[in-house]
Amino acid sequence: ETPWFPMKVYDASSGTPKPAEYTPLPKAEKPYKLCVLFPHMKDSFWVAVAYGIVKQAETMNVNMTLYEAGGYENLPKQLSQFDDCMASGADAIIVGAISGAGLSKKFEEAKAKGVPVVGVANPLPPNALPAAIYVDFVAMGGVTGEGLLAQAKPDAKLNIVTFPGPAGSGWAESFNEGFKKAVAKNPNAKVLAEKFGDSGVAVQLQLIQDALQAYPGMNVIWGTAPTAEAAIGAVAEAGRSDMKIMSSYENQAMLDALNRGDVLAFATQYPVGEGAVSVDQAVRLIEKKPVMSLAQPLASAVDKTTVPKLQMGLVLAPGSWKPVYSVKAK
Amino acid sequence: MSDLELSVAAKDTGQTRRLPAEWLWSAMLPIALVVLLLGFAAVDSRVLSPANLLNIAQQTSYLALFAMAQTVVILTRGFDLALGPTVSMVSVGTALAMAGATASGHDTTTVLLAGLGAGFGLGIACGLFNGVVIALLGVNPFVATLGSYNIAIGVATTLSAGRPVQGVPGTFSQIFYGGNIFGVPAAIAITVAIGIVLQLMLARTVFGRSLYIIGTNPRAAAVAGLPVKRILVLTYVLCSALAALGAIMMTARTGSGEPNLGGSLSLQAIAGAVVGGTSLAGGRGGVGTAVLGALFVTILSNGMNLTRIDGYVQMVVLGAIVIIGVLLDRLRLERRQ
Amino acid sequence: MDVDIDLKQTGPLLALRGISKRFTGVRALDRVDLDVRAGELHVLFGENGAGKSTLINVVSGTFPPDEGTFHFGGEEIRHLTPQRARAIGISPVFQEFSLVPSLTVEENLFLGREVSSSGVLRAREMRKRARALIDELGFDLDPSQRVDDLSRAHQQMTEIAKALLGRVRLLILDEPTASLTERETGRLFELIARLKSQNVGLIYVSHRMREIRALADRVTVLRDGRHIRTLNAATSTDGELVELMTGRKIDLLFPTIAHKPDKVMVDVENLTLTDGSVRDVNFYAQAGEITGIAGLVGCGKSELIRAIYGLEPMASGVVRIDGLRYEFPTPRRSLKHGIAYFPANRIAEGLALSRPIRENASMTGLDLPAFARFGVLRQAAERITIAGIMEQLQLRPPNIERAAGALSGGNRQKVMLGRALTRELTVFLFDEPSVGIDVGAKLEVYEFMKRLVEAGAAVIVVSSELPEVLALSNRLYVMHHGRIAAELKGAEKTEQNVLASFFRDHLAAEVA
Amino acid sequence: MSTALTATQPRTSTGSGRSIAGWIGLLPALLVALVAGMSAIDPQFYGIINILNILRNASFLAIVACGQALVIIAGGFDLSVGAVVALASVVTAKTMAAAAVAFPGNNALIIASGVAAGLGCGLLVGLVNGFCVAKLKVSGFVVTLGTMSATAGVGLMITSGIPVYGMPEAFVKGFGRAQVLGLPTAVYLALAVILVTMFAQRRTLFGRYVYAIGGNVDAAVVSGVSIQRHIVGTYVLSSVLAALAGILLTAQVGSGQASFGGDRMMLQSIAAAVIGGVSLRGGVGRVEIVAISALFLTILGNALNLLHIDSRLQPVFLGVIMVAAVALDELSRRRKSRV
Ligand SMILES: Nc1ncnc2c1ncn2[C@@H]1O[C@H](COP(=O)(O)OP(=O)(O)OP(=O)(O)O)[C@@H](O)[C@H]1O
Ligand SMILES: Nc1ncnc2c1ncn2[C@@H]1O[C@H](COP(=O)(O)OP(=O)(O)OP(=O)(O)O)[C@@H](O)[C@H]1O
Ligand SMILES: [Mg+2]
Ligand SMILES: [Mg+2]
Repeated sequence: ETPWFPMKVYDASSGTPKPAEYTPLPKAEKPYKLCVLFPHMKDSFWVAVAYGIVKQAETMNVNMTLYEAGGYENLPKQLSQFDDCMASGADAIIVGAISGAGLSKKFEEAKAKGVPVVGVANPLPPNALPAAIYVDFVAMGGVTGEGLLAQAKPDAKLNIVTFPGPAGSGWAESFNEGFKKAVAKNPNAKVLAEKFGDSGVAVQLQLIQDALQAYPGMNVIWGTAPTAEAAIGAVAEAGRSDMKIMSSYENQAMLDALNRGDVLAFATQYPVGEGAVSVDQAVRLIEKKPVMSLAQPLASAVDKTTVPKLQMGLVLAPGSWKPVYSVKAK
Repeated sequence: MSDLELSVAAKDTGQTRRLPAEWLWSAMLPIALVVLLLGFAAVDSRVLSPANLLNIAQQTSYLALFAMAQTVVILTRGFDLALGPTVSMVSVGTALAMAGATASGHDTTTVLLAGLGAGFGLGIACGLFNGVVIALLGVNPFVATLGSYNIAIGVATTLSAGRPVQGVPGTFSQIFYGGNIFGVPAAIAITVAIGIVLQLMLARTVFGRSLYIIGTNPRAAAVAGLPVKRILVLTYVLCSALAALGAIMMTARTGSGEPNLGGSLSLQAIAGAVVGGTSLAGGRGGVGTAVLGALFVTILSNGMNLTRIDGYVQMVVLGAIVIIGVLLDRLRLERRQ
Repeated sequence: MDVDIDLKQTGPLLALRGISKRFTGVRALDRVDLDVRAGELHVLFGENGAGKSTLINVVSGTFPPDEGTFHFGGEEIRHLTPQRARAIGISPVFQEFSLVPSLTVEENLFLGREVSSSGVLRAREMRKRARALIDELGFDLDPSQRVDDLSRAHQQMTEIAKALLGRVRLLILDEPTASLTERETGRLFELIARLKSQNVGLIYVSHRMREIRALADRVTVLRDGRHIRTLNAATSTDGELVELMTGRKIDLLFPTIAHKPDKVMVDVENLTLTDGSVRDVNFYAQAGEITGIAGLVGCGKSELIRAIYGLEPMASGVVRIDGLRYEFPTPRRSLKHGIAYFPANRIAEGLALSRPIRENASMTGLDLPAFARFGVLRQAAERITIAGIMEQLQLRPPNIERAAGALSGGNRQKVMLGRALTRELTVFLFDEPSVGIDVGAKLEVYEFMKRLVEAGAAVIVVSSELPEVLALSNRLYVMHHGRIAAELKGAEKTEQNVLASFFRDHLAAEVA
Repeated sequence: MSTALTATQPRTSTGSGRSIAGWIGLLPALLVALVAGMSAIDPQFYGIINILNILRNASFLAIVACGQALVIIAGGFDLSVGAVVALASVVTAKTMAAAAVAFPGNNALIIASGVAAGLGCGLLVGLVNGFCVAKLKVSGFVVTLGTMSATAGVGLMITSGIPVYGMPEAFVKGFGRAQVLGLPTAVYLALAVILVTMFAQRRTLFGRYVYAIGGNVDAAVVSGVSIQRHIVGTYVLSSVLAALAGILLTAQVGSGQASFGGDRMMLQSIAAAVIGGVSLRGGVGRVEIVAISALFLTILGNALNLLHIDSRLQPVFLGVIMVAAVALDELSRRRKSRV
């Protein structure tokens, strides 16, 4: 197994991101109790974050309990789980927020009670928490846009339809915004339409099939990982070998597809690393040690040329790993 | 099948004398609740800590409010699938109105009134739509509220552009979330107050009486001269208005307007009502069943969270318990004769 | 007990001994004995709730008895199921129909006994057999019609035909004539005679003395779930039967009503309904008299009064109430105008069965200050008022907090009647007021009407039971084909004349 | 002609209540109008690929809706279909992946075991639903609400939500994405399901009893129909058909996904049934109209996309059109209504 640390991040504590290396503490002083909240555990992205958290918790010898809310539509459930975490006497809480804005009152309550909270993977309003690690989703969307422009011939016409994900989820909108901003730099690139929809393969497939009909000129499909996964088959069936497919985030299917040449590129934010860092940030907060208050992984677009250099250990959990919902300290 | 259920219910009114064993049966669900709570406490004593009990009460208050809203329409043999999206829409609308009012420099009272007005306005509009389509056009409640479900989702995401709406003033949250009445947190106080008002309404007013009669036999109600259509429209408006109140409370809790706030609330609220003993065949249920059901669901998931049961296992357990809960309720009804 | 001794060599077709059946809280049957011979029509007679239907359900395998023995054709039968009962030749015609409304007549006839080969229906054969059966019975039934499109009378015919499909040794008829008029009743009686001659045993339940007189060989009287006596019909009198049944003496079946016709309360001019069931009807009803409406099944008599109350859409015509034109009637407005309607179908249109009697009785008065102020119920006042009304109507048991569904048929009717006393009313529309209620309860309903007219109300009675309308009404309209065929008063008001106006038209049509 | 007899003739002769239009409703007409309108507006609509896509997607929905319709006709409700679609998908994929390791190259065996496992899941969930409804007499709504949660939980437990790969290419290319005589395999399967269900509804004891039970349970009981067996039957069929749809989706997409189905599939299948004239009170409904309604809903979604309607506003259109369609249908039927 490749060592994760030191991990390259931006230190955005001061507002302007500066390149830095993140190195965690070797051990926690006591077996603290960490409570972790996820929006869900229904895709390999969150499994990867969980993997990072579990491994780091084991390494640092802290207790960890993880709750998932069952999906992005369950903000009320995450709010309740946050309360349950506080009621169960956690020393710190790590949150993959369904909605950063939606949890802000909870953050204030935790602060009032002196329970440190760390944000992981999902964006938060500025200075909402004493520590967090997440990429700027708008920036990450931008990375994929730039990746696309870099891959395309300068004079080639790019007719893009975006499939950002579920409307109202926040992250889909942010990805989409960043992507559109980036591609707007090239006058040859045009966004024909934005098709929001649940990020399941079945729903995305139907959207793509319809888009293939509605926008015959479309030659770039940009969207969620399930979008790309669904697009591969639909595009092959429609005989559109000229179609470029890009995904705004990573999963095992994207990696395989990239290796097969079915997708052009995908973006990654190193979710395993994010999980691991969040545990260290939580421990530092508990122990009142200096902490990087906003770490941002270096989001990058992964394509055929960069994939050999990719530090896989920070991107995906091993295929054999099963999610674990709690860790007991020794 | 519904008639069987009704005739079962029919036999037990007017029964006054009860043996201790029968009393036990009639208190089935509350007893199951206590047992559940003690069971969880045996695994983790913190379940019974005052902090957690308050926590449970607070969590229950939201779900209970929504379950009460559903109960009102379920009493008339309907249900409201659009409740969840209505909550999302109201949340966004309230937040947008308040942000807008703040931006144009109004004072706090005006801002709050603008928010409440927008929230209840949207909620009541949604209820009117449901009521008119169901009562006057004769569309069945499933299709009608599935229609408004879609419409409300569309409106919520379009208004908010899919992002949380910021700019909810602090006072709003302080009143509807942070506030308390004699030390009771606002959410609990509001729900208790609404529960009492609703209970009085169901038991003591012509409107409440009409709901039960319409749910039991709509044709007889019409022949007896009750204004069935008008009452049905009012019922859906009341349901959506309660949903709007819940949405406003939850918006205060989150501090932002959330286009996804109500996601899966519709089914949860129906489940809460039904687990508590409200009959989908109409005419049976009330504030008590809604609160009981909401408590049951909340205690179950709180207990499983505190005793660290895995997320997916929780789903399986929840499914099994819902069935068992309703099975017990049926046995109880059969016993009570 | 004096069950008379069976003199025939062969034992009875059906022999029940010591049958008990308990429902939660009630003992519906208490050690009942019953013998039915082949070729005999055996009447079960008793008040509402005496246990007649329960006994029939036991015989037809729907309810297992709690105790007692059951012999059929000399064999002891245990664990009877509906299927088994049909297989051995026991065919019930239930009081509450056992028809599926969304299926056709033919599908209902064969329900549970479809002709099929390995799960696939043989439709043609069933169609043929259904036709043959209906023709043989002489009913005007179309096998391909959906049951919920049929009138109640046709549903009753379907139910009877269903029972006669296949081999029948014991036919059970639970109030089969409750919704039939003279003509169908006549057909049914012919059929019964034919079956008796074929040595089929019959159990027959009815509250109509005339039928019992006409048909019965023996009568078994039940009271409170107990067997009181089995008598030979030929040697017993009506008075005797009624006394055995109720435990008290009832002399008169119909009260003498002093009609004092006053001003015209209901005046209908050229009324036509959108569905065409009533066409160009002119009629009026005066305060202080009972106006009767008789007619064959489907002639539109119910629709006429339902339209006045606001339950059937009108196409044209004028209705005047107390001299003022009444347009666009709805039930609510009708009540405000002082018009009350008592539906024939008390279960479907009358009562909310699982709600208390109190709520059922006060349902029509909730808009009055006596029951509610500013939408808030005055529960104490309600309780006192309804308890008073129900006491006046002698509700049994007198507890107004019981569910209406727990009452017997007659008492349900009393709850309906109680509504009339909750508010000021001037016009009373009764649709089949005595359907399914026992002799004692009928008398009470008639007494109720008598009090109403004598207090100056206008009462309109629609009934398929000819003796009833003849005896009660001051003036009687006969309807036919949605039109008024005759108006009979005083001495013209005879059964002969009514039947004549039914059939005169028939003859005329046949000639044409 | 003797008019005398009409005195006792059943009442419907007067109203047009159950005329042809009343019987099949307005839906086919609406469907034709939609297709005609779309074809006039956008030639892409009747492009062959678009038609194939529509037919395939409608097939998935129609298969699930057929089962759902049977349950509703018998007086029940099946909320668990979406979860079963998902569970069958992941179980099929897992089984095939495992079988592919155990018996490399033996495609027939691998596919057969996967399909059997997937359908087996459906059977199991259906039996649990049927048992709880028929034997324990818990209301169908609640039972399937419970099994929906439990089934979805099991599906996620098995996979952690991560797509399952490793199915043989033959299953995906030769079945899921294959076309026979120019039509996707799913369309043939859906047609077969619809035809068989139509036959069952009209010509078999099972179909007849399903109507009878939904129409009037008490009547069915006293007529000697065994209620429990047939109720269990409807739930089993519904779950097995949902599993079939799950397997077809899996074959088409090429991976087992716990995200298939969900609330969406459940709501859509009930909507298809109800819009297709199945009464939620039971006893009424024809599966061919349900299939038309599934097609209608699918085309509606496709049309909104082809018309370039903002995807955030699409639900608004969908909701309004759905309600309007049913309201029109209702008003056209209302002639003979009373009260
Ligand atoms: N399914 C049931 N559950 C509980 N009690 C019942 C049930 N069926 C009948 N009873 C009760 O049993 C008693 C006998 O009822 P039954 O229907 O046999 O009367 P009946 O003689 O047929 O009366 P009617 O003349 O009104 O038809 C009544 O007190 C009735 O309330
Ligand atoms: N399909 C039906 N379902 C339920 N109740 C029905 C049905 N058809 C008729 N009824 C009710 O049963 C009662 C008897 O009605 P039926 O159709 O036999 O005609 P009727 O009332 O005798 O006809 P009319 O009074 O027009 O001569 C009526 O009160 C009617 O409302
Ligand atoms: Mg009876
Ligand atoms: Mg009549």
